Amino acid sequence: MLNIEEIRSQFPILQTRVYGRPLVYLDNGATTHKPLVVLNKLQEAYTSFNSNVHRGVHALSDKASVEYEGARETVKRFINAPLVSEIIFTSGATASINLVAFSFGERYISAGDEVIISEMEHHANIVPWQMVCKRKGAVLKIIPVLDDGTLDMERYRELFSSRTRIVAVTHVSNALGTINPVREITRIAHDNGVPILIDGAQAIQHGNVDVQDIDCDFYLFSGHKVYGPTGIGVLYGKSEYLNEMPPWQGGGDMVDRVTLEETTFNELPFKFEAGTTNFIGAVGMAAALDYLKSTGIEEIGLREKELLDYATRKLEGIEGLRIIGTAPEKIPIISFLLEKVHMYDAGMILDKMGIAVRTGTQCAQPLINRFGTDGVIRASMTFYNTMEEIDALAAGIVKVKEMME
Amino acid sequence: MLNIEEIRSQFPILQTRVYGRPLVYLDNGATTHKPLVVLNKLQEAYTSFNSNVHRGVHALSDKASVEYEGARETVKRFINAPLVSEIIFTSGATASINLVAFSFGERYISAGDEVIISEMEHHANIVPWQMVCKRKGAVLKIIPVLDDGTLDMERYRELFSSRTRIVAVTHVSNALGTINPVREITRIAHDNGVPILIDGAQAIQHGNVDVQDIDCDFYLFSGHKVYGPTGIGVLYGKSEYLNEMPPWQGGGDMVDRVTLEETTFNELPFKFEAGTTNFIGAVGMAAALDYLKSTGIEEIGLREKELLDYATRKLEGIEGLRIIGTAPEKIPIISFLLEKVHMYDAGMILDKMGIAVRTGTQCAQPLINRFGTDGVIRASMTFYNTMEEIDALAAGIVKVKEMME
Amino acid sequence: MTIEEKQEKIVEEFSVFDDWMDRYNFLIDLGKDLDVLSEKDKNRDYLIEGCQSKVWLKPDLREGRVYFSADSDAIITRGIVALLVRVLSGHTPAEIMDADLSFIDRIGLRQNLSPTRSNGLLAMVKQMKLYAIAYSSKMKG
Amino acid sequence: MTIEEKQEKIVEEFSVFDDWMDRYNFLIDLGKDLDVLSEKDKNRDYLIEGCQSKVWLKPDLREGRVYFSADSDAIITRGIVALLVRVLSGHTPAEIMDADLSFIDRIGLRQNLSPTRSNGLLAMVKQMKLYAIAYSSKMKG
Ligand SMILES: Cc1ncc(COP(=O)(O)O)c(C=O)c1O
Ligand SMILES: Cc1ncc(COP(=O)(O)O)c(C=O)c1O
Repeated sequence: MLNIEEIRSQFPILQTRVYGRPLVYLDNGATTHKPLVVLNKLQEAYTSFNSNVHRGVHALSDKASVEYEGARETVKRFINAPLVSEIIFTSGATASINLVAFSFGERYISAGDEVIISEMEHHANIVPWQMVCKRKGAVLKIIPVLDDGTLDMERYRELFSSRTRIVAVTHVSNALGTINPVREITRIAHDNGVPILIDGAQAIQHGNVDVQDIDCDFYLFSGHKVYGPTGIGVLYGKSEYLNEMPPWQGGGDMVDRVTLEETTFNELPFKFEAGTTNFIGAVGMAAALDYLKSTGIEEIGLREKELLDYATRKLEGIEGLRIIGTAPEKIPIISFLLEKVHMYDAGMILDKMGIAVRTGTQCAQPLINRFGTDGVIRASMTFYNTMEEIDALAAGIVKVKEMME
Repeated sequence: MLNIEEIRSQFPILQTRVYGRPLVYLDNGATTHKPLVVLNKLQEAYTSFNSNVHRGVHALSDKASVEYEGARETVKRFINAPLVSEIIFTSGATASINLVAFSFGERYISAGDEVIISEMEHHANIVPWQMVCKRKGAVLKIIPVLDDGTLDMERYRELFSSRTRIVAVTHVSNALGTINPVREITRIAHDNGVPILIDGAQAIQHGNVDVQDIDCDFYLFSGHKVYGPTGIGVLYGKSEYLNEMPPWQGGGDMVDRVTLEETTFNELPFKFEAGTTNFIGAVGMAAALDYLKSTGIEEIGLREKELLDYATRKLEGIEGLRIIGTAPEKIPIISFLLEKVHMYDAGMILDKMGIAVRTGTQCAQPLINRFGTDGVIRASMTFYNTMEEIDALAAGIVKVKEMME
Repeated sequence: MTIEEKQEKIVEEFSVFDDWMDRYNFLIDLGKDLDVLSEKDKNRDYLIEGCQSKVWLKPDLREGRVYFSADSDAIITRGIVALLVRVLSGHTPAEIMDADLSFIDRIGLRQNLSPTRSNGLLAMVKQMKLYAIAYSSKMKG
Repeated sequence: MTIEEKQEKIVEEFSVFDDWMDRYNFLIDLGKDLDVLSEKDKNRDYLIEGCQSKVWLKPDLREGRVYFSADSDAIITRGIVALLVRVLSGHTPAEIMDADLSFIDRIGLRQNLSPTRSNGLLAMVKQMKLYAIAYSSKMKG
């Protein structure tokens, strides 16, 4: 069992007060907070080995390079990737997807080809594919979402054609919390001879991710959503694809030989890491992953299940509250609507009580619109949240309703 | 006059010892160190307002957004940009150039068109243009470099044709230290009706940059080279171009309305900031720019001139040492070769004396090759370096020579 | 009453609240009291779109003065809209153009106006001033 | 001498230096003493390219044993190369394949072997083992 008080003491920002009240942070889906080990690692990096990696012969640069490559090892182990050269550091989940959409697109997508995404995707896993489809004259096919917030697997199976080039689906829905059956989704893609990208931005922080078990061809996430720093992300890709794909960005370190006429590129993973990477961000993120491992991924999963169950029961008990997204497998995200109360009013008032939720389309307009609304109120929890905070949320919602009537 | 001792006390890493000797850090061209105000700002951000910007209705998110937009204001003032919406945060200089190469390329470059760069460019300002030229069937034209390390302005004037679409030139050479006459270079481009991008990665940390005075159409730099954090950079662009250019990356925050069929994009600068940006990096970089302003850009310039003059005299006095790059206007970078000593041997031995220099092609292979070599030894200084450190470098080089003979 | 006097009045009214909930309750009441726009007027022409709540603003020029009517789908936004309408409605284009809306700050609503809060409020003030400018040049023209 | 014994010997030789400069001086001397490759042999086939210094490595199989000759344009690298050649040259492919080059660590050269130092040293060890593997399968085949 996790000692939540001890855990909370590791996250300095959780002690913040807003408008004189204790902060109740239920916006973890947008970004997570950072434990002291991460903050200390960043401080250590800047004060003891800040120096450009891969570049210098000198001791500081060597130290920085060792730390940076060590972070790559940590990521590889965390998601059980086969090869360390298949781990590419990017500036975030969005950049990871854009990299694949561009580079995979350049190599494998032509006019008339098809790309499959789902109705459940975050904008980050919609817009890059729309852009590449537009550039290449390809067609976007959509897996619909059922009323409980799960994917329509039957329709999914029917979407494949001989022109399907790639599938891109989220592991976990940021708006509804639905955990998708990514192993099965991957198997179906592979049965059709099609590679698959899984957007892990909302999955990595909540449980075990094993890319070999899933067998996906690409997997990605952001550091800031997994208790790490901003400005860093990961792309895992199978080398059989990464080796074939042209680089996305050009610059230092990703090259082998440069002449003004022609340039040859470095090997993996460097081919996809142009310029000075956020090596300090990478090292900080690795510290966050180590922190999760040592806290216990299993325990975190159990704790979050408890939080979700408790919060679901509590909120279901409030009259006029409708939960959107009732899949059997969820991470602790609850999106809901209040009868007769505009989400924005609710958000504003909850804020003044110190309760941070997110309101709006959750960067998933198509999904939100599919549920017949412009936006929802989303409470997204993580293991450092408490039952008392859920009580505060429920009480806050009741108060909002009273004020509005 | 700057109080160098006081300044050095602001940079904790300068107190480091390597192999038991005091660190002499002369690799500032690769990355600069961070003053306490920057480290403290990062700490403050993570412990008091970490939260996703632009997204939430809640207090923390609002605070983060205000800080982030404040950082944008700081950058705007620092480079005297006309509009705050013309400041785009990227993950670094390399990303800024890739953004322009892609998005400008999509809008303005077709088969048979021409792009002008110089022989002096960093790979970051070569490879993205090679990539776009290859994709579009366009042609790269090169401004040659003269023996003293300045641009051949005469040849530059002759390179323009009716097919020239853009010029991309560095403000300051990272390998030689040459400061290019960017106002004149820009005027010539504009006289030919061609827009220009200036790579400010090596300029911003050494002096005043006024983009309205230069009148360039794009300007860019990295946070980590201007005493700020890693993983953050800036692109300034005139809105007349930015508005016309399609987005580079797709994702959250850069959109207006998203449907599965079609997406409309947000206004500047957000159109070019897809996903969760490195808002904490931006805030840290703004703290660095404020630090520079309060230390005094003029004083820093004077100090660096002194360092350059002193180091040039000192190194010129060493037999068999040949300085590459003798332009009249330079930042404090000295690249050199030693007769009969391989640069790599020199770098290794200097390292063991605690002296950090960079050896190799300096990510500018075409330029280095133009000077008939595979690589150089580069000492790149900045205002926190001391005359004693230059003495140590000179003594170190003499010692290297002794060991080799 | 001048725009200045109206602002003073509002600041006075808000001064009795020392708690955010009371202030919001007051805004909610103001929102409830605001005349609703007809469904017909809630159209694209009058829409000022923020990210999270919609605001419709309809101007009307009568005898050299601008009269605003407005609505929003969120009640707190309606309350703020009501305040703005109360302060600016019935004044000349010139007065509206010159108005310094200090009351927003003084009653603690500044943060609701920050460009980073996507509630369209800043857009609303801007739109009111734009209408005033348009009428003003029409009157001169 | 076995590979193990040679390594012990080298570690012993280095143990007298307690200072980096002395160690480098020793490596430089080793580098100077290493037979140079002919210009003809310094060709693309034998080149192992690191980022900063070039290494040429030429293998030769005689009576079931591998003999290496090598060169580099940087003298310290030549010194390190000389050590590797001394340890591995004259052994059977199987011995080379199995060799655990612990002396690198023990004389403090590990960092020079880190993949992040772009001096091609790691590539060199790898290349020596690859030659051994190739010869070994040739001998079996
Ligand atoms: C002139 C120049 N341009 C571009 C860059 C690329 O900067 P970054 O690696 O921070 O993206 C550098 C730095 O290495 C540089 O010196
Ligand atoms: C499912 C999903 N995918 C992608 C993203 C994009 O992540 P980032 O904004 O960190 O690039 C997010 C986060 O907002 C997300 O929830």
